[in-house]
Amino acid sequence: MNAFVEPATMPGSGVAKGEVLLSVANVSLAFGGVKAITNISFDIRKGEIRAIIGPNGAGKTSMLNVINGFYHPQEGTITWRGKARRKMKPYEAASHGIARTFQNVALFKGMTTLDNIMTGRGLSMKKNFLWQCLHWGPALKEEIDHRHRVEEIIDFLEIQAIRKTPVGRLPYGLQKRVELARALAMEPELLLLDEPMAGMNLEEKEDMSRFILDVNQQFGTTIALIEHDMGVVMDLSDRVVVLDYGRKIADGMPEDVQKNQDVIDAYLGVPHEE
Amino acid sequence: MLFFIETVLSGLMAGVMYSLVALGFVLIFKASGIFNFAQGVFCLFAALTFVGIMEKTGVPWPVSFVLTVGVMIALAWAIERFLLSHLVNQEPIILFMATIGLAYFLEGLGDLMWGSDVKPLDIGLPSGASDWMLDTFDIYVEKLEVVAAVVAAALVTGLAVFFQKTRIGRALRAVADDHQAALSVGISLRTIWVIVWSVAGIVALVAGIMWGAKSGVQFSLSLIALKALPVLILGGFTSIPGAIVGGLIIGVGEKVAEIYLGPFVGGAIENWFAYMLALAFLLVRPQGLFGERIIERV
Amino acid sequence: MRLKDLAIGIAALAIAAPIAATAASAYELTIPSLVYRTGPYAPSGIPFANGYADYFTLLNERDGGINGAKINVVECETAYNTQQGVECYENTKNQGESGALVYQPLSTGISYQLIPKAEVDQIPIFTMGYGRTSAADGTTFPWIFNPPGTYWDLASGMVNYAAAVEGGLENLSGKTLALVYHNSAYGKEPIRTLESLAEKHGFKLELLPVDHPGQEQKATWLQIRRLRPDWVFMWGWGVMNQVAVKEAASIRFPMDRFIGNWWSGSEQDVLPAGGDANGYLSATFHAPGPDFPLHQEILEKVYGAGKGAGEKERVGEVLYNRGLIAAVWTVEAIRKAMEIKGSNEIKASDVRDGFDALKVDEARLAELGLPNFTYPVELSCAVHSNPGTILIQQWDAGAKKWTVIASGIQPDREVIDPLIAEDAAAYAKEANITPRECNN
Amino acid sequence: MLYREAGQFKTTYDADQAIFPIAQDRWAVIAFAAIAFLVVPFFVNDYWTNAVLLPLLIYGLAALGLNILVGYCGQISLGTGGFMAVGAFASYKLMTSFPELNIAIVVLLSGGATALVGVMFGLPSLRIKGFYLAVATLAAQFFLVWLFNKFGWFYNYSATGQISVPERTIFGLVVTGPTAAPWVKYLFCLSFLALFGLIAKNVVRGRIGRNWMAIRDMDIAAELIGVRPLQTKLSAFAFSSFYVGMAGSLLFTVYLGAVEVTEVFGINVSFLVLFMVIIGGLGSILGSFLGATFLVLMPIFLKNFMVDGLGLLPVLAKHVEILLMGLLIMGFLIVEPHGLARMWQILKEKFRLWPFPY
Repeated sequence: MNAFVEPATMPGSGVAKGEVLLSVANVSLAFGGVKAITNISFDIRKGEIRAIIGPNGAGKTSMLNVINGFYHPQEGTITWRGKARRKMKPYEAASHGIARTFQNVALFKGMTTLDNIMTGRGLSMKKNFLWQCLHWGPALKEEIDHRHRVEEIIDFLEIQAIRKTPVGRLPYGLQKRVELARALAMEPELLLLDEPMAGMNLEEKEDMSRFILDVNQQFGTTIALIEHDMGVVMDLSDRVVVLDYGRKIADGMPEDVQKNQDVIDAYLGVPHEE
Repeated sequence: MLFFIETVLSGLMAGVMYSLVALGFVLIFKASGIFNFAQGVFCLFAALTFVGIMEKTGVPWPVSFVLTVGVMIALAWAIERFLLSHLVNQEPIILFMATIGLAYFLEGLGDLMWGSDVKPLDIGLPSGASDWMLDTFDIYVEKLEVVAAVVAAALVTGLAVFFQKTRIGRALRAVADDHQAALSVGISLRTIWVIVWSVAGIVALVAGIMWGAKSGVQFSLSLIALKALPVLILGGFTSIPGAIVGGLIIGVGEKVAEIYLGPFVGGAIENWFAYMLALAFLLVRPQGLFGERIIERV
Repeated sequence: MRLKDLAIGIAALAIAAPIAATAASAYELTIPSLVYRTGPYAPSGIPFANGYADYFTLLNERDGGINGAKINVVECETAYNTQQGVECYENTKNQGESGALVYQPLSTGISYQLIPKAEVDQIPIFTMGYGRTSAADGTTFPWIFNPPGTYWDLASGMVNYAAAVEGGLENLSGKTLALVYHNSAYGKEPIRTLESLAEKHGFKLELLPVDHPGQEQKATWLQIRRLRPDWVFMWGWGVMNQVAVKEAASIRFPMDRFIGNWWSGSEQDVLPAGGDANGYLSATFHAPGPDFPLHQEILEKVYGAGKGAGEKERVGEVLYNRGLIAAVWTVEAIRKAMEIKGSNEIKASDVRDGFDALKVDEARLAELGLPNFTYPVELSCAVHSNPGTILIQQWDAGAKKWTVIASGIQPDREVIDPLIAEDAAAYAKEANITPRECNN
Repeated sequence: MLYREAGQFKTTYDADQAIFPIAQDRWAVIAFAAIAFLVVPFFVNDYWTNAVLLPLLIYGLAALGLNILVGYCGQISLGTGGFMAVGAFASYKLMTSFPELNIAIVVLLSGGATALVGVMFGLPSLRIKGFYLAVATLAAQFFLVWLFNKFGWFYNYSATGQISVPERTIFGLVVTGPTAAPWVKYLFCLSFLALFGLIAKNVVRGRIGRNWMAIRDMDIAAELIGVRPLQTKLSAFAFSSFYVGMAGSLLFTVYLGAVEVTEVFGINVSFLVLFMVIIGGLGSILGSFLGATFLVLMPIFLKNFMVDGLGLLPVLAKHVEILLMGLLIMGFLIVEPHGLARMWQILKEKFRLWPFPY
């Protein structure tokens, strides 16, 4: 069914950890006349941690936006669980099991940590409006059941103490953690993390790295992340795709990508030939 | 056909009158992001003061005009000093609410100072139809509104010069774009706010005089703000040309609708038609005619 | 009752309706005055309220009240707002020894609001020349009085004036009449009558509503310019009047063919238009100006003593006179009530009986210092509005004065009476009222 | 020392999610409700009911409805007056067309009708935001008022367009019309407010409430975690309009008894209810009530204080009253921009910590 399987750019990368969960084929995206993404193809396999890296303005965030349906590419196809995906709304992508965090924290500032995370459970809560009005019986039971799941996540991310604090008052590092918690509450199949460690100190970065690995290993969640810290990327990720000026310049195992001349040039700022 | 031209012309003229009011809103919103609910009451208060000074002291109108401008500047200073400076960095809706308090306050103050009677406003503004237009083309144009159009044009030109050529004006434009950047120009935000509210007060005075010449100066003058709101959403809250063009479109739209559509549904549709027109427009361009395009990003 | 008030008072601090516990020995008559000296209609509300207040002050100063009972006028500000009117009504209705004797709501909205309450609270409502027209039917509306005429009398009278100018009712046929009206219950009042009259006399009726507040009437007057009606009638209120007069002058509509109703013909309505308003007509039911003995007496005894409610110069304005005549009729009804009861310690229900038997003829008017000021009024159990006769006055912008140019214009009872009967019956059915029997 | 949370340990999530987690709050609310339901009815007279309590309860309900939309879902609406008119005219038509229908059901159905209209006018909210939306909802305001004023069907072709309420009873007690006893009217409105206040509280602390707040705080992020913007916004419009419609219905049937649409449901009502919501506190059920209390009671209080207390002329008092209202609004905002509810909360926090301020 996988019509498009990426040709291995580097030897040895053919060993799959699992099936291809999502593949992006020949995707191009432009705003007005400005091309953000040009003809990019890559895939994400189930159970892996896939890093997307590249210099600023390389189109990484745009790529995530395309994956979860916020932007609609002009060209190319996206295949999700083996089926070509039609143009969809972001909330549909969410209901298909794609969750994400944001480069600039996008929490619901007026709500508490607990409520923020509970929002992530929204998709799996089924009781209708009338039950909600009563907030009693089955509706209350549903609420409590989901509260249990949320509390597990809170324990897992060690944010028990800030449960009832409005997120607007939290320090940046904790906000990032709450955002991760909210995404996890959706029990996603694919988790997109947009610079989860931006602006963190070393200790916080270590915590976050541990959480990401734990999520991947304990819950088996597939993760695609954008990160600037090369050390983190090399340690965490199974495979790396490198973008520059909206084009893919490399794809493969971290250690191979690290040696790739195009990648080194891009990061060193060698002028483009074209 | 002649009647249609007449309708459109009247619409344009009415539109100019709306624009005069809308301008005041735009100035304040552009510079401080505040939706100034009190703008209508500003018009009333300014016109009341203007007429009140003439009545009480018997000075000629230009003197009263200057004095009223002084009052409006003092008012702007007081508003900044006692209200806005305490509400820096609050959400827009809170600032909006504060201007509602301001509206109440000015309404009470105006009533206390000058009473609630209708005050005829007679400063020699022409009234009635233009004879020349009526005799030569059989088209009815009201002289007062021609004057209003000229005044509006002068006002907009003046504002444009002020914004483009003066240092303060440039700083004001900078504030509209970015508060931090404005600070680096070297003019304090507080000064800028005082200036902007003063200018809005003066615009309100002009609008109040123009409308007051039609109906006398009375409480209802504060309700003309309602006529400016559809103009605002059509033209965009931040655009001075938008306020003018929006006013013209609304003016013509509602007059044509009232006269050609009204009779079929029973009339008096112009009020909601103006809003519906603006709404329909917004559905196509959510940021208004000249508003900056909103690009959503995460 | 007292204990209850006390408890309530404590419970909510000073919000409680303060019950003025007057320890005066003489009986005191409480007459609430719902006024609007603020808000968009204040310019019309102020002179009326002043005229209303000044007459009671005069009686207190000159005669020590009515038949020895002092009058306590309780002013309450409504700002022409129904909900504030309700607060005023509830606040004042039990005040004083007598309780509120009669209400003059002075707003269509508040009138409609009080009409059903009047019966329950047993307090008469005097809606002088406004409010619900069919209240003229005293069998269905025992507690509501609207002399000296209703809006339908007024509309019909205005048509009759137009006919007289045209040279007879038969000449109305083929003419066009435009009604410019405030788009509200008040403004819609004359439509039904004018429609019936249009049918009867064969003239064409054009309806042109103007939304509140009415500062922008370009479209309306452009339509009039196109329709070229022979007559324009106006049911305006507040700022709408001033703008309309100005717009009419602008399109050069002949001012002597433009008639405002009696709420569209005061000094405030024409002064802002300056010279443009010259020649504008309006209907009324009383004379303008201060040239009556009563006015002189008020100037002397009330304003002379510094107790005037307004400015001396404004005594005699149209709406001042209207407030004055409202007070005069009210007092006459109270006198009648005292006469019927044989005591001056009357209650609101007695005042209702007084209104039912109200009779103020020309002789009595002259006695009161208002000779030839208005037409005689005579009410009965069944007839709550009478006589419906109107005058037409014209504005002289040079002299800044209204002058009466036509008088004694009668409405077309033949058309109006069935309309009133029909509307009253509809109300009786809707509100489940059995009209009372009147044997006189 | 009386107001303490310490020692109240919650052992289940159930207890933690209770409506008033702190015992003292719970008792205070129960006591308040008991007084409102069991004591006050014995003391109310015409003045208290008609001039103070009914407007308070009814505007409280309207403010609650609007707060759902503005405070919880972040969609500013200035169409409240128009929506209340829908409720009132729906009641009128229902009562005159189906005289047997119970008045409580009439009120509920009127709310339902208003919800439908609300959804219709909520549709533009998908594309239009902030003050643009606020002004756009004015289209609803003007259009609806025009509609009810223009077409005779809505007011059964009466001569002037005024509508008057017929008499209706509930449990054999007259509740509408001039003969209704003050305590019946009071209890009727209070029951609606209490019941629907509770329901609102339930909804906002459940999934739907969280979705509303998510849309309010960051609509894009909300959509990316699976909140459907259209459904969510429209549900807020519907829910809010339902409340506003019931308030309009009660305003007409129980409080005023006769209304004229242009006067009672004009644009000033839309503004008034919005002011209540902002002054009381956006996104707070309690705030809606506090805001309504402030804006209904304060003018009456000031008026009585100045006219009867200080002996000022009514007109002077009115001017001063307007001026003071303005000063109070500005003063409150300067002291606490987030409304009376937040002020109350801060006061409670202080109490909780008292006598140790840190």
